[in-house]
Amino acid sequence: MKTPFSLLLGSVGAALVACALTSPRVVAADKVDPVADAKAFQNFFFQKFPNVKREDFVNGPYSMNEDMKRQWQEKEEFPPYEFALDAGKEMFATPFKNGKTYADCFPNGGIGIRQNYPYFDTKEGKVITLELALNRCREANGEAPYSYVKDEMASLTAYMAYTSRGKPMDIKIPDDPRALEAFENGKRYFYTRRGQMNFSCASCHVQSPGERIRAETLAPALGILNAMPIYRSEWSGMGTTSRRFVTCNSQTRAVPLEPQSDEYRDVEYFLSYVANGLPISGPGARP
Amino acid sequence: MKRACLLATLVALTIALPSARAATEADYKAAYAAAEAAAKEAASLRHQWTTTVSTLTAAKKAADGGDFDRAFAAAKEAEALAKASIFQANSEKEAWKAMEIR
Amino acid sequence: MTTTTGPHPTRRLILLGAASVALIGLGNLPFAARPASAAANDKYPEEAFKQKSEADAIKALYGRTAEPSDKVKLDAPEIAENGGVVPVSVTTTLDKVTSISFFVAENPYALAASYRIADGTIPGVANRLKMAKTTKLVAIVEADGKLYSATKEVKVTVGGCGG
Amino acid sequence: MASSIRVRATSNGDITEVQTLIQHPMDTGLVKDSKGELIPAHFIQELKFECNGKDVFVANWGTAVSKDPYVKFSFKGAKKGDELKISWTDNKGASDTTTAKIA
Repeated sequence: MKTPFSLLLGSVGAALVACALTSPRVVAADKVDPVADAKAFQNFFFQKFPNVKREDFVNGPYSMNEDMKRQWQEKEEFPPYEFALDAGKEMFATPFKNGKTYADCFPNGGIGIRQNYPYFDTKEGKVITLELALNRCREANGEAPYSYVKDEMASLTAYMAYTSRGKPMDIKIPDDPRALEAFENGKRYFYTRRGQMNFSCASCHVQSPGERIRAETLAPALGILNAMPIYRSEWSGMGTTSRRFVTCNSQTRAVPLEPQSDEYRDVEYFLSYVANGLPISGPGARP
Repeated sequence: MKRACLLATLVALTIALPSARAATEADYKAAYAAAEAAAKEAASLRHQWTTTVSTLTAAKKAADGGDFDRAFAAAKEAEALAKASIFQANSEKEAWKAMEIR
Repeated sequence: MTTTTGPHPTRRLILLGAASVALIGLGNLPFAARPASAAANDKYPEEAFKQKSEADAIKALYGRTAEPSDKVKLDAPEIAENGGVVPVSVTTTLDKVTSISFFVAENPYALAASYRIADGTIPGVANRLKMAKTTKLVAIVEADGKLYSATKEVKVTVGGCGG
Repeated sequence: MASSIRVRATSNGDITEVQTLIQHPMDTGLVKDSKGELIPAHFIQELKFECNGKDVFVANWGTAVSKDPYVKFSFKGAKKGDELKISWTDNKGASDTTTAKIA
């Protein structure tokens, strides 16, 4: 099948021109630009929901629906995560067998630092989430790691989140190509369709926040991790970020990855970075 | 949306193959092997579907029960699902950019 | 949680508990002074909690029927955020209230909760109930021996797109 | 171990508002566990609030009360510093009690 060489050349030229016209950032598309991405991401939601106050986006579905917000505020008077919070506080203060405590593993004794997680570790060249750091702290002190999706991890992260409540999310991307790659990998995961339902995270949390999938109102992607960990009535129990990613995957009939696998840590890095400036509101209560 | 319909037709097409005579154990074994290979590839692309896994188990269960007709059909369906998820993984390598907020 | 498991089957413990409550009740007469009404007795209404339908449960608990009244204000969500945790509350302007109860018609057992309101306690309660599916929710207030009710429909369904 | 009962009793003027959250599974007996066996019913049946020697509020609960149950009510005739005694018993005969000062 021989296409005349000129025809081929012409179509390539046309494609290039078309490409340049359609997206001014076509040149920039290859160079990863987190600052621009975060700006565009936040503006998308601020314009799509002009009457939602900026800091309210962290309240997920409750920023989208007045009736549900009332139900939520009623619950917040005596929230169901109260027990996990107290358990986390107690665990945080209980020394390991070797006498050390979690406070020795974290800057500022672990108090009021949740807004800086996840961070990019330039020595290891990968994203470190709060949950991963907690288990590393346990292992470094001769203790068995906790499950990423069970109550103990949720209680610990609930307490650490509580000590950061109100502080703006403050994620840093060092000038390191591997950090930019992790950010891009997280962004790619966020927009990639998966599962037999053929949904991506964006299909629900960018295209239709505020709408319902059966009884549940979809949360906007902006600030969606600021309330983690969450007590979900659906689970009638606490859930970590890992548990949320795993269950979201299975809902679209995609086989979930290992908790704290690269893709999950990177998408947490991406989602947290684009929410910079919005307050930490964890632990949260959700439907 | 166009890509989703394409996906659906692909899956429907492969399942609708009429199996004229009753499937023998050999037919089932061949179909199961093909399905398993496709599922392995889907898993390596980290795009496996939960329905592929459950259909594969159903095929095996039917075969253990000696019902090779159902086992063969289930293995065929599992293969179709795995192939569709591979198609999804490859097409999404570029397609995700369409939805990106810029 | 300090749990003291009763040495004997729970029935004995409940009767024991009920007896002591009755004694205290007699002690300062808030209950005894009230005209003897079926619900205000102090035993755990075992029978009422076993009834499937709401009508039977009301009869078993109070022994008579209720009439709707706008003095009973029932607050419940239109669409429940989650069937397992539905915030429901009731307030009333009626006085001499002795009991408030909630019935979830479509639940396996209609009677969900029943509260005994002592003299001097504000007639109102907020709690979180489970609802199996979209259902009629009935609140009953027993005031001065008569029954008044308020009803609201609550939509309940599962969430998510179904994994 | 901390008590299973969390209580907040605040009074303004003559009215005391009481909020309580109790840690309890409230199993209905109709739910199956991952192995497919029915989880036996295990729920609080009676919850009593006593102040100045008088039962101010008594709850009789069935299986339709949510897990980690919450209840709020108000009553008159108590003042700051009075003691509120809260106790519950469940269908397995277990029980717990706590006292709280009205703030």
